[in-house]
Amino acid sequence: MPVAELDLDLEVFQGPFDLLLTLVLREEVDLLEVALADVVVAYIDHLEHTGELDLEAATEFLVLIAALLELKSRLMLPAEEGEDLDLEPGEAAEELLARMLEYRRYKTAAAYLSERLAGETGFRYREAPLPPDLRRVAVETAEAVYDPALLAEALGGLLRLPPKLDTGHVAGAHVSIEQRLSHLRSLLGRVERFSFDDAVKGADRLTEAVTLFALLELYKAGEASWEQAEPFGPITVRAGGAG
Amino acid sequence: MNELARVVEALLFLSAEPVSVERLAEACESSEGEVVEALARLREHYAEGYRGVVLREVAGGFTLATDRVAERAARRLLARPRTPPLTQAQAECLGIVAYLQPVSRPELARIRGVASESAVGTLLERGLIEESGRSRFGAVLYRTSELFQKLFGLQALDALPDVSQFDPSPEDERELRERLLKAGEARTEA
Amino acid sequence: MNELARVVEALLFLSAEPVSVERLAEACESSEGEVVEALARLREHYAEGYRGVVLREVAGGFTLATDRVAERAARRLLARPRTPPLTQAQAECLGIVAYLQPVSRPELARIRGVASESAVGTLLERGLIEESGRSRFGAVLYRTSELFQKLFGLQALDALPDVSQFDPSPEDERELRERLLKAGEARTEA
Repeated sequence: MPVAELDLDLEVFQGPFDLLLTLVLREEVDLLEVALADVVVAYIDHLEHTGELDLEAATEFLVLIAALLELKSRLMLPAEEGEDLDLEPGEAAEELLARMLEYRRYKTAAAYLSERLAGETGFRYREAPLPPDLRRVAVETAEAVYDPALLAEALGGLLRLPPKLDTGHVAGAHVSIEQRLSHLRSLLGRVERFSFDDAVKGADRLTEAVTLFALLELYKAGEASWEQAEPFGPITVRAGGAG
Repeated sequence: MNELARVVEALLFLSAEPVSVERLAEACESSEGEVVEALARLREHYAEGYRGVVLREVAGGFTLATDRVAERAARRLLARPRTPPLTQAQAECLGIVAYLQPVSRPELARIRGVASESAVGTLLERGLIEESGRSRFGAVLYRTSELFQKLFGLQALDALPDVSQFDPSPEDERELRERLLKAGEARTEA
Repeated sequence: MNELARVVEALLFLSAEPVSVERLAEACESSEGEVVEALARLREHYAEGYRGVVLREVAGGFTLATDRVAERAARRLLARPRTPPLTQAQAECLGIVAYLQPVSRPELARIRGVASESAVGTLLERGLIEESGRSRFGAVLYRTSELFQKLFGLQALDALPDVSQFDPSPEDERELRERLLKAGEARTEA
């Protein structure tokens, strides 16, 4: 949300933040009666609510609120004793005047530009794309920029046959319980205990499943047992029956 | 029309952007003096009021554009308006950027007294202003684009009238000061 | 030049495509006869050999175009030769055309297993491939251009590198075209 739309609900003013500023600059709201702290609180609330900080928008807010604070603080300073009020309108008023004059300058400049643009209506410029031969390299001046190997490489890729859809299942059938049994037995023959993960390292899911099945066979035969401290935790396999 | 003038005419016809004398000379392998002369010949051919196309000097270069005489028919043929007018907010932002460039959005807000996000966004989108680095405090700075000069028929940025010309008259200033004084007195009395 | 001729000139100037007499008449709110007359006047102004811009009647209507006299200068001023890296799709299409030329678009699609309009369009636009007659079935055939050889630094087409070094199954002795088509079919089915 842009700073301009920050919605304010103050004692003397309800509406978007940037309307407040405009009204103050144009003397339609008395700055002395505006509680600026509430404006800041509203902005911080808004920042917390949206949870994002747009730096550009935040800077804009800071510049505007700082200008307001400065104006207001000067307005609130008591006029010095014996100061001739008729001759000294106060710095705040001077500051306001300077800003209003500056704003008027650019408001008039804006009117000038709008008028100038209107006066240009009727001059249209051509917006056609360049002819094709100007959009490509001229044969006479062309230099080698591409490597021919990239063509051979692209063609090599196109020669690759896609993997056959069914091969996964067919290959899976080649994993037999006998193979996995002998794999586990050879492991048990070498070490006293090992983790199941190590036993199926690098294997596909089907092999894992068949290995687990083979482990159950070994357990049934009293050749191996296992421990698992918690569900889905690591499984430690060791030689010999349970207990 | 001699050959150089013919070539210059073709280049201006093809180029989407105004072309400077320097770049024309380079492309034609001629001197800038010769190009200036060729442009003078072209200008005779494209004298305003005689042709459907006119030779214009904008944005630091030369370009061909259609004459106003064709505006109605062009709108019917191309079915698109030329350039939509600017809103007050857009015109104010553009004025500030044009005169103070490079200028940041917070600075725009300070002068206008209102946040200027949406107007700046539209000006960027329409290509009238463009980013131009960042200020010391990290705010994006904006400047006017070449398109701005082209669409506003400006030969260069310094073709803009002096900004002091837009200052309120001494009478306006006096009147404004008196109004503020009255407001100040009212507060003091209160 | 009367006002109608001026307006017609402006319309042709603005339009990137040829404009028919009918559309010109409509835009100018004039009769086609009047527009034809205006075009005749314009033709006098744009007589070939006298100007940098000429009036041409082409399929679809009338158009203004630059005279050849400006070609070299236009290239120097405006040419933006682009040779960005080829995308995978472009490299595949170009590879197929280079090794199998001439090759038709349907055949390209069969080998790649996907339609290849956009890649072929870009290769044509950049001048890397060009049309080369039609197949027995009426499909446009493509071959590589002279520009292709220059940009790939190839003395001749038979200097193309051997595919076998990138070939996943080099022992397959069948002809390249046949193998590419077979692999393409397999891809389409997969």
